[in-house]
Amino acid sequence: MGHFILRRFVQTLIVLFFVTIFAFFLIRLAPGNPAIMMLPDGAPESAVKEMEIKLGLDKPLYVQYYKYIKGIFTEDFGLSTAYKRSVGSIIRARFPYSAKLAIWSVLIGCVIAIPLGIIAGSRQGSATDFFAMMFALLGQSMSPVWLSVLNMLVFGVWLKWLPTTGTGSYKHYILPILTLAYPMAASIARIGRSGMIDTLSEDYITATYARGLSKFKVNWKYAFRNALVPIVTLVGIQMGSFLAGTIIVETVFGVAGIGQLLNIAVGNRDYALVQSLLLISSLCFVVINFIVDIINSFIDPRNKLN
Amino acid sequence: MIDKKNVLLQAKHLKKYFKLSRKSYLYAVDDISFEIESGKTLGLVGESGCGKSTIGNVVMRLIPQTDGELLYKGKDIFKVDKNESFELRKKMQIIFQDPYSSLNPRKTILQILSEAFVIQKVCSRNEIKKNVLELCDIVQIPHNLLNHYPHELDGGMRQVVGIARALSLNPDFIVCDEPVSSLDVSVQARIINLLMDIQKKRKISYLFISHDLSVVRHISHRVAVMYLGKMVEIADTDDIFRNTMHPYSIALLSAVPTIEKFGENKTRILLQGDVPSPINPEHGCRFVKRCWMTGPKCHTSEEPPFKEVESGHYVACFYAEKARMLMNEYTKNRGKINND
Amino acid sequence: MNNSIIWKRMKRSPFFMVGLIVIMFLFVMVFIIPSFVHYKPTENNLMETFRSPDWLSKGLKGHVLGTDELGRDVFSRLLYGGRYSLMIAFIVVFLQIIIGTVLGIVAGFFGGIIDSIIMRLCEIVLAIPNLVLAIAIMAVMGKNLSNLIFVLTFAGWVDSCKVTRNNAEVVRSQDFVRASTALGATNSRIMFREILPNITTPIIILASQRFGFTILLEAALSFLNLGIQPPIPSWGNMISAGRSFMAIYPWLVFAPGIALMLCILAFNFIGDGLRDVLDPKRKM
Amino acid sequence: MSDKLLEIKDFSVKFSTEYAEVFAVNHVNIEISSGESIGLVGETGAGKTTIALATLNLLSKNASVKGDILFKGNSVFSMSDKELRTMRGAKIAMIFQNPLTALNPVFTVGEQIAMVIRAHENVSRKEAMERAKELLNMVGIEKRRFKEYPNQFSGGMRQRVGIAASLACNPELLIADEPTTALDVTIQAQILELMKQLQQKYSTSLLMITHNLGIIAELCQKVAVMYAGTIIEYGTVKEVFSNPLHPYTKGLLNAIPKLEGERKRLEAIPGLIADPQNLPVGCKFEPRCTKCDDRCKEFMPSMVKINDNHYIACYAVN
Repeated sequence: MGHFILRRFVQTLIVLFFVTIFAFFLIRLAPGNPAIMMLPDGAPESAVKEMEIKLGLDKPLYVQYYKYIKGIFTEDFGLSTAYKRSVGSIIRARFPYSAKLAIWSVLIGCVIAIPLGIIAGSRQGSATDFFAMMFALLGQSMSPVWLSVLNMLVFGVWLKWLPTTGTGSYKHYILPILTLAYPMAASIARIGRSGMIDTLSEDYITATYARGLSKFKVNWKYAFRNALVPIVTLVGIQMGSFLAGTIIVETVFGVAGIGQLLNIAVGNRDYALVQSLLLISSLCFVVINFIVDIINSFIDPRNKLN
Repeated sequence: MIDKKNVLLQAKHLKKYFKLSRKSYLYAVDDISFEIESGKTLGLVGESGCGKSTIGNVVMRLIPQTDGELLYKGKDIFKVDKNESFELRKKMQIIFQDPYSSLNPRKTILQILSEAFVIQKVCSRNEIKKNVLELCDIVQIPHNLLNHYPHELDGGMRQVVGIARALSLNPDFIVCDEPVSSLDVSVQARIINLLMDIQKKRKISYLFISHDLSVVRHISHRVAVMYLGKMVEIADTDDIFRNTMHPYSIALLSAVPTIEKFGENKTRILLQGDVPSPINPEHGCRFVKRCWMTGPKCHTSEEPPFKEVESGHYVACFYAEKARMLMNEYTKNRGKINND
Repeated sequence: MNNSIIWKRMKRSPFFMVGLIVIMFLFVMVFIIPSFVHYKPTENNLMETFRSPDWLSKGLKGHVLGTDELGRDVFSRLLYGGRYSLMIAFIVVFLQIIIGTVLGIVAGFFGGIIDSIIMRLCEIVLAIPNLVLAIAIMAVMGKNLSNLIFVLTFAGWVDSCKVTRNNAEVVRSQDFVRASTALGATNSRIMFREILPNITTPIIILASQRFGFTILLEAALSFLNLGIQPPIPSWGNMISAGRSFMAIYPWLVFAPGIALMLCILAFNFIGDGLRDVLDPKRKM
Repeated sequence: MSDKLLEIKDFSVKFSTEYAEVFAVNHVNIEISSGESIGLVGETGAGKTTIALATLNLLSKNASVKGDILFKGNSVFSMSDKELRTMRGAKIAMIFQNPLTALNPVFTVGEQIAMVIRAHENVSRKEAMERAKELLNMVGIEKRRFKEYPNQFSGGMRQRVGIAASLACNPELLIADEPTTALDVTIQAQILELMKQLQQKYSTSLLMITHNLGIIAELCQKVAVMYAGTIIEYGTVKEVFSNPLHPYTKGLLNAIPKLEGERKRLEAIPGLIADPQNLPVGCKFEPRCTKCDDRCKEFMPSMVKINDNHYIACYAVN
């Protein structure tokens, strides 16, 4: 078991290392000189020179990279040109909002979709199956762009049940969470359904029936744990890439999370912030998937051993 | 006995180790030597994990060998250059076990059978159809099947197509890797007869790999028994089946359920436990943990020598004579017990 | 399964037929109808801003779906927007499939070092969520069309590479591949004459799914005005523009929204339908 | 309550698939009394596994059944769900062919045996696990390995777990569906020996399904030879194998290479294996039979008694 975790951990580090390299060079691609951006317009040549030294742009690339990496560990992501404040502090302030959104939407997604997928898979061709398929197909075709606007329009503007923008009481979070949760629930239901269908066609399920177990036990204990493996993997991926999902939703519903921050950073051409957000989101993705792999290895011992 | 002049293919100390991790290796094939006369069949029998299929793949150069030589008409084919090895492909061919995966499902039988001619460019485009039809007549494939797809044929016919493909460049050596193991008995007989007829007509030698002893006995002139990457015994077919010397071969032979002796109980030697893992095996005899008659020498780390006990009959066991003698005794008094 | 059986199964799969009909309807709307529409998508007419849709009362002459904040005809913008989105999606999916298939087959066939390098590469690209990656690159490299195509392709080639690689690895272990090697076939012949024809089914199914994803991603980027730049119409930037007026003039948002949903739904329908049709084990 | 443990009466099964109707089993009659072991031998597609699954009423939904299967007098097809559950695993148990797919990969070996015990007797989880360990020991697996997962066992070991699970509640009838086909010869010998001992110890009756005639000769008293879903020859093993009458049985026995004796050329049975989607009207073996006449073409021959230990369904013979 330990060997498997170590191997996966090393793989995670390698991926993260390359992501930092990608993020580091990405910013170099940006047009213009960050030093000029930091100074008020029309600053003299000497001031620009001095700012460059301050930002360490004159040193060779690998030194800059080393400084950049050291910065990550000390949470010093450099200065945001737009906010003139340290990037770390900005992100730390906004991260909880996005995290809250993500966790709730994944929870609601699972609570709705896992039972739906399992029942649809076990009763193939029944009404629940057809409903689950429709639910999943519609959900996956709903672009967050359209779904968020539609929800805002229907529940916010027309029915006026819920506030449409801003953060405050729990009420403000209902619409964004539903908008995020529905597409997630759709793909979880789909994966759950196909996982069940594949599992139920296996020999050991016939063997379990041949040993006198009831349909309920077979579906919900013996087939369920096999179908759970692909579901956990998918939830890991969705949980991990929550930042991407939240960008649209936070922008439309005005939730002050890091998704909205990315959109603003892009608007202000604040490359240091964009670079750090990219790093944070892939860090979340990689860490969460690492955890999911460990959970999966408890559920299904096969991938633990090979 | 081996007629030295007539040897077509000779393997010398073939080795194939699969590197699993830094310090653990899988010893699939460990120092195997054998000779095959032209027009003759060497049967290679053994249970799963004994390395018989690996030998087939190494001989056909589908996977690289770790060590050893393979002399085809006296010339080591592991050391030939690129285009000579391309030429050699014509001479050596292979037939596979699973009829469902040995033919490309997206090609018609005609395309499958013309592939060899296209790759080796042995004849012009329009002659290919003629050659393919000739092939079909040799193995009795009805011509109307040519534009069918493999999934429209039954298992037996697919194996026949596999054999036709192997014959297309008229090789003089074919590796048969369990060709009949996944076929039903009635179809199996047809394929075995076909292989033996072809051998007589075209003097092709076979390396016949199988776990089914009765099939190997029926088709082979000489038989080699494998255990965990090692060759434990090799001899002419009648010699090895009537006068088995190695304890493992004896046990293997006694384990086969047969219908001939259903009357009185067959003397059965039951090996205990499972085949040990071929990963980093210790030195010394590999069968020692499951052997039913071990002596003091067996538990040392000394490898039992693969020596010629009788003419043409090689065994890798310190106590080979004792094993045969013990077995005859068992059979005799078991026989006596049943008659009382 | 030869073609006649496939066509029979297609006819019997509700998903496939519904998806096909909707796609055909969309194609007609997007590629043929625009030439008949009276108004140009970028033709401003400040006199007639926010006209409510007069549907087909004036046939294609009038503002079928009304006008937007700059008096431009929403219907023609919708159709031209759709044309852009679909064409971009075609190019992107085509590129994704080519890159993914070639890399996938090479990884699946050779295995070992080459396979792990390509797989690590995939993991790295996957480690950064699609939209974040696309936004970062667009923000840095500028918002022209070629960058958009590059970004959409770069964000999505990994899926087809992984699917192809897994299938190629299965096919490579089949005996008929070893038989071709034994006949002396070269590696490239085996990869593209033996392995490729046997993995077309998963690639086709994947392609139809990638269509949906690509259009979704393009719409999101355009919504954040990083994708197709106004005045060129795209469903994404139409929704984005219409958002501020949606309370009073909802059709500005409904038209592109429903078109977007319908298009992606159709491609998902076709994807599901194809999976049932092309998978021999699935009972129709 | 008739003394016959299992009676299969004029039993037929037809699967309706997308393209065609598959006649898997056609008018089969088998009787097993307690303590008796019968071999069901035949080639692929002869309908052997279908009969096994039908006995436990586990056929897939697209199967339509004619005739009946009685277990101790009452029909398995009219049993309530609850009755079926009490029968499966406790009265009739089944061993499956492929050890790699017959065990649930995500549950430990101990759990998979204990689940059978707890399904039939309300015992505590701990006590069921104890009995599972005993069963593992009985089939030759160390007790301490009960918390390991199936993929940590070899094929032979997994089949032993399957046997342990099937014998957990001392069934009266054991159905073995090609239990050793996927195993090596020496491991197969161990499994057959184990089954022989367990059968004597618990006097369970056995329905042995295989295509290997040698296994039948080793393990069974009676044998039924099946071809294309029908039984064409039935009798004691000694009688049928030493004096085969039906052309198909003779063809089978001549087509098998022997381990001893002279190596004469094998007699292959001409023609293809019967296609269950379009079977001939009369005798199913008629297209491949050298001795067939018009009667064989029109009517399906019914079983005729040669002597107490030998029955045959063929016009040409009697």
